[in-house]
Amino acid sequence: MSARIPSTGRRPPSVLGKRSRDLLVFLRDHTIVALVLLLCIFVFGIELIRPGTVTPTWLSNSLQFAAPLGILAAGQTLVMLTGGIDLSVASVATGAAYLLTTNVSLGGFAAVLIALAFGVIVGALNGIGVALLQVQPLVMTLGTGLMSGGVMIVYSQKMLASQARVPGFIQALGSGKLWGVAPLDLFLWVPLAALLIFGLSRTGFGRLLYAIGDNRLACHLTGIRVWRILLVNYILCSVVAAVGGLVLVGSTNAADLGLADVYLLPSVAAVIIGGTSIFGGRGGYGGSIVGAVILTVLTSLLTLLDVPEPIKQILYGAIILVLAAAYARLTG
Amino acid sequence: MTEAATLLEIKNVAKRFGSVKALRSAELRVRAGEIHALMGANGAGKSTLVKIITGVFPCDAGSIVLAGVARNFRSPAEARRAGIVSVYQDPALVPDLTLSQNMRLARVPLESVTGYLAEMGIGKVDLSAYVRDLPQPILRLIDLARALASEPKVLLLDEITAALPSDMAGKVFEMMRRWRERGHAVIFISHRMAEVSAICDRTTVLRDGATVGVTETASGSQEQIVSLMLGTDIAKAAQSVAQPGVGQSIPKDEPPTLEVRGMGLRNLLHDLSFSLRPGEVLGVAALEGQGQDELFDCLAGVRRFDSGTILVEGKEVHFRHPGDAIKAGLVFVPANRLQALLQQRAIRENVALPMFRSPRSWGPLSMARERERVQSAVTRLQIDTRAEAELRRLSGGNQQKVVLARWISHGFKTLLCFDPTRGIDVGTKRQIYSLIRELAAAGSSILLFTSELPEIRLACDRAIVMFAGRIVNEMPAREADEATLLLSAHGLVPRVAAEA
Amino acid sequence: MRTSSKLLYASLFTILLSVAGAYSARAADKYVVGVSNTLIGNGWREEMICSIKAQALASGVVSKVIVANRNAGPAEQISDLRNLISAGVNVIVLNPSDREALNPVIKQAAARGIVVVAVDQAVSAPEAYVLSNDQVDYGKAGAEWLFKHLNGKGNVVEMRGIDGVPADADRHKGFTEALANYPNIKVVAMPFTGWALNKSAQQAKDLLASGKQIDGIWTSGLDAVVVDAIQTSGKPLMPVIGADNNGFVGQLITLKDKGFAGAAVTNPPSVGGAGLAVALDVLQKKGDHPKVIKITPEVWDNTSDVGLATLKRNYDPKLDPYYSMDYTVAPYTTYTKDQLLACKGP
Amino acid sequence: MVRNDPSEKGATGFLPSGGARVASMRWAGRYLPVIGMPLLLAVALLFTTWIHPSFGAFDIQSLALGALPLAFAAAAQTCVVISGGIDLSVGSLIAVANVLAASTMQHADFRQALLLAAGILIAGAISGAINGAIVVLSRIPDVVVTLTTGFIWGGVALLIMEKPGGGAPQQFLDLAAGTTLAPWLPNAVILLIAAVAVVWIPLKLGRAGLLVYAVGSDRVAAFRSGVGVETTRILAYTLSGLFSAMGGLALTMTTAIGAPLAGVYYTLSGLAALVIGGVSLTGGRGGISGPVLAAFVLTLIPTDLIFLNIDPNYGQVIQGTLIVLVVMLGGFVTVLRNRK
Repeated sequence: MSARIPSTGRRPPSVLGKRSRDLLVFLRDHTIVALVLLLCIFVFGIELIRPGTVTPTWLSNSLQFAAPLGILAAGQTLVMLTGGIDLSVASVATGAAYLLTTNVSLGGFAAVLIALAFGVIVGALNGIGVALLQVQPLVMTLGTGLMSGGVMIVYSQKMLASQARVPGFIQALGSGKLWGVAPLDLFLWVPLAALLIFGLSRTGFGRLLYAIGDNRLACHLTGIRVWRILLVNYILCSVVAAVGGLVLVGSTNAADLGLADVYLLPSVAAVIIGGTSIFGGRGGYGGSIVGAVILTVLTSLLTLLDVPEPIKQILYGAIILVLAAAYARLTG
Repeated sequence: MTEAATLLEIKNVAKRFGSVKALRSAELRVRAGEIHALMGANGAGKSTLVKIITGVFPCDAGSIVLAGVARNFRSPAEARRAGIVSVYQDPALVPDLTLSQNMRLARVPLESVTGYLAEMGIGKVDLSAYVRDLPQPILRLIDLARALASEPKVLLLDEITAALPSDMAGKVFEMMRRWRERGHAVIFISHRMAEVSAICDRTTVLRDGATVGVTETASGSQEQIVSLMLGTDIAKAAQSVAQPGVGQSIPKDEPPTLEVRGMGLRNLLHDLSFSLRPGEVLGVAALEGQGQDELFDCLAGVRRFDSGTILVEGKEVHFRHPGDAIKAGLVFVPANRLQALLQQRAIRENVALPMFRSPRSWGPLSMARERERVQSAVTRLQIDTRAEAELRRLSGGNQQKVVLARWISHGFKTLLCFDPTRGIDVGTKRQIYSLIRELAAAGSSILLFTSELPEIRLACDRAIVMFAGRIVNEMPAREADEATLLLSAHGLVPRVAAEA
Repeated sequence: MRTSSKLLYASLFTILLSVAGAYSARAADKYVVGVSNTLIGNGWREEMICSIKAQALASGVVSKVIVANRNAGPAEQISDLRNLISAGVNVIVLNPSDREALNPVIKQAAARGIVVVAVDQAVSAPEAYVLSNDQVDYGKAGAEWLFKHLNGKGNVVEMRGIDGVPADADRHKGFTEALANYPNIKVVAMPFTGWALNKSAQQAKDLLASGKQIDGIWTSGLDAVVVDAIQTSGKPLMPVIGADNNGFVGQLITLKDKGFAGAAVTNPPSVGGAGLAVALDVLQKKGDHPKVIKITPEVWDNTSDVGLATLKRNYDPKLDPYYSMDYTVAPYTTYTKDQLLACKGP
Repeated sequence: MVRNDPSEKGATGFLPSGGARVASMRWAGRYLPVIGMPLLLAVALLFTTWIHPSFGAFDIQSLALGALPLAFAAAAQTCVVISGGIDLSVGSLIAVANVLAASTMQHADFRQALLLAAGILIAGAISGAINGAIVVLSRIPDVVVTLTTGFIWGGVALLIMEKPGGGAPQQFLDLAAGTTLAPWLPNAVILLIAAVAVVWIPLKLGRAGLLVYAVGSDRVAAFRSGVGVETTRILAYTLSGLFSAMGGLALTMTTAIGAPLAGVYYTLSGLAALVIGGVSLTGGRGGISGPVLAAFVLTLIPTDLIFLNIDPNYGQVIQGTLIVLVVMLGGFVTVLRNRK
């Protein structure tokens, strides 16, 4: 991965007028406004392509589907703020979901605890590697992702006849709606988001995450035990990912071992679109939320466009790339 | 006097980064066969100008004329081909390549590099050694030799002597003179007035991104340069050198805040013992690499030592982590601000950082209380807060003040300052030293290493001199004139001779 | 890194040594069966492997089942097959990742007297026996039931699998063949679900909320999640075609009262066990089998009495919603349901 | 995070340092990476022959065929990582080359197939260069760029060939699948050595290699030394594209078909081979032989599992554990060394 170094690139001389430059400055300082605008454009586009699509039901569905991704992106945001990345979130989410469904016989609550414990274990392993042994997060989490995925496969062999099912309250959480419009998973996601946004800006722990992402050595010299924060942070990320897995399995009502795989790259993409720097130290969860919703709506858009699959893939990749490029230009 | 031909002419160069104007109208005329100093306070635009001259980035306006031809270099390589080569403060050698590979990389003939190295008296360098295994000062000279090997018409030296021991600095000056004799030009950037007046023919002074004057080196030119750099009012203030309270008598009966007994670390530190009383500023003088880095690291809890003890207020302490040292009241200001600061975060967050050392502080924080604490420190240090949202937009001097503000707001018993004024302009330097005196007057003790020997007399009460990992001399600050310090720092002290 | 890797490899070596010791004992004069599969973490494939193990146990003539199982493409499967050959197996049961790519290695196996059976999907090598569910027929049978149920008129959605996978292409072919006979049926959307549950669910909900008129949904096996989506969307339950997955079978039974019509098309994973049975017959020179055996899918609908009875007979509320309920392939498999669920080889 | 910080390293070199020990450590540092992986592969092979005494020419060929595409994937990743980047689109580029080869060569004769192969190599290099150009011009982090171009190239592969099919002339397949010289020396091995050598040796001896290492080691210092950092980074991605295309051709040779999805496994496996092969993700260090040989070791894992008849599902666990252990032990040693 590239190190943070002074850019050797050159900027094109500014040809913009003062007003548009002011607008750019405004957008740079309030990227979330730009993101929300973009989201509106997508929604408008959907309504244009398929008039009558954008209804309260559709909006509520979109939010409901954005929730698992948004929750996975929450953990990813925490880790990326410290300059890391967690490629094991999908394995953790899948594993948590699978553990939940196969341990329901012990009682719903116990099954949820087991699922979350899985998150703690993988997160602790990530944390030990990254925080104590200073392994690169990308490699470490790639390894633990493979490892925990493999463990779940071996486990699944022993669990073929385990009467797997999804407990009612998880199913309600993942696919239920209050008064037919308010997705129940929002009642988990919104408080979690509020907690995270508050925590990142108004707690010592949040402060430290930004500080470590900005300059780990400076934190060390300032007497901060960096490894403690990183360890806790990776555990948090994995537990949040496990929660995401639970919401996900609630929406599908069954777990297979590829359940959350499709969310791995989008969880990173949502954070990047949301304006959190992959080098750490800058960004926040607010952007990731909008990023997750944008990606969900984009998927919707591509489904409704009914274009051939290859074109969908190309469009999906290209749109994320363009967004990231626009972001890089804006904040440079 | 016949005017030699102008070799390099910079006319009206301007450069802005976003909303910040780094250069407004820089002018520079360098003749063939002269050593030309470029001076200016931090943030005056020296580095930007150097980077524009060497093609690191283009200028927005103005022109560069080399030997009568207008040029606009798009990369350092292009500038090099035209005969302009720069040596930076940190070497431009790639760490994972060997020396000879580095020379191939820059397309300079190996024999010529070894030739120049021999001229500088370091002919016996293993060219197959990896750069990452070599010490910094040697690399700086190798970098210079490499620059010379491409036979530049204009040689730019950007603070090359900032952390160079004086014998090596002497070699650099020797090479600069030789280059002048060959009819080439040298542009020399340094904060050290003595060096500039000793070696340079003329000086161009930048202030706030514009050229404010050119002086010939002559008697009295130093004062002229300072007043140009600072503007008249501040210059006067800067000339009153002596700090209040320097050399005051410290009551001997008070127990020391910090005592080091017999500290040893591999072959880097040997049986180091000294003590520091409340209200005392103890200066450490040494050439580069005599163990002072390790001493400060050990005291700050950054690394562990093999033998000996540290006592804080009479009690033995063990540091396993910088946090332990801070808890014991020892706080550290490293020379390199990049090691201490969060460049993308606000001043407030930088100052408040040590508050979050303990997991107990991980919870919700009181913004009002934090703001109050930070504000008082910021006001006291007169930190320019116009660009407070992101630290990287602050000038070097202001950044250094933020580090000090951090520890002042946090509180400490002993301040470990390692070369706090490296690369900082005269005005800020003065502010920092008077702050150090103030802190001492309020009862704190301060251990201060500085690479600029004259400063010992300005700021300290007492001085120790280190050589080869030992303390070789100790004296009251008023006796610590440059000559004495230099002699000791080279190990030329009777006491060492007696021991041997 | 270097010293550390040395340490690591030393310890790994020791672990493997001890494992090797434990496995070195071999039983004589029984057959060794090799299995090759290239999609893991997939319930259907696991059930297929279990059926091979169960059949091996039930046959009584198999000493050992060696499974080569990983997520991979044809290149890796070739190397797995070669390793199985090298390990001295007598039978190879494989679920091929490609129709053509494995032919050379199948030839090599046959040359060494190994009986090769491709199950689930076909290979073109003449040496191999092919015992597969007819995927074209699978697509066709379900589609025909759906179109007939809609009286030959209406808008349908075809929810496919993964673009670029042979089974998906075959099913689509069958679907298209059926469509040709019903000019008034219109396919209004054809999303690829990637055989991922959540992607399926989102696509179903998006389409249902899009305001398009949808009269029926054909799915490529991810069925229950679509029925759930229809239920939560608040739309009337339209007919859905799925596979013989336990959860969907349950929905067909329990939601019938709410006016839900649909059909499960069988796609038995027990082709694995059946394939082994064929191979063992060939080895023991018992009976004659054609080289290509196609299992014709059954359609279990909940609108006819026979269909409903079959659904009820096969439904097991204790099992996983995506467990395939058509767990025997007559006349080949001889194991019991318990043996299959135990998933233990000899 | 702070790399090559001048002030971090004390000027200890001024003092006489501890002679023999330092010398031996330096020797080990220089030569262990060179002999480490071959040694490991030898041990792995010995172990395999020990658990499976009839291990012979057939099995060596199996190994070579299995490892060939992965080795190219690892080589592709190595080029970029040494230059200080990362390429998560390797697998998709392999897929593109694979389907391109299988769809165009189906009815070609050997000579035409070779020409087409050359064309595909050029196309691969161009695709890699496009990746690199986007990374350099957009200033988006390389992880993000290659992640998204991975999607895009994957879509392109599907556009070229929607489902597996195609083919290539037998002589072309025999370039990898046959054994021309000796039964125990598969063509795949010769092909691999030749292909890697043809690209790597001139690179390593010439100036281009120097540039790639320099940029990966310290971008600022390289820039100041007059290196065109941006063109060098594009060059590294171009090489990655070239090796990816080789991987795609190798996949065609070993499977005789094109499969639009077959390449995707190689992104992560290639990265795994890179890590186990001892190349640091920080750039500037390491060679190509480590990852290439690690590809063979990784290929031996499922083989040994089959010979040992262990539940093959442990394969993924083992691979993941291997990565985790290697990097954790590596980190542990570094931490210990720093503590001294």
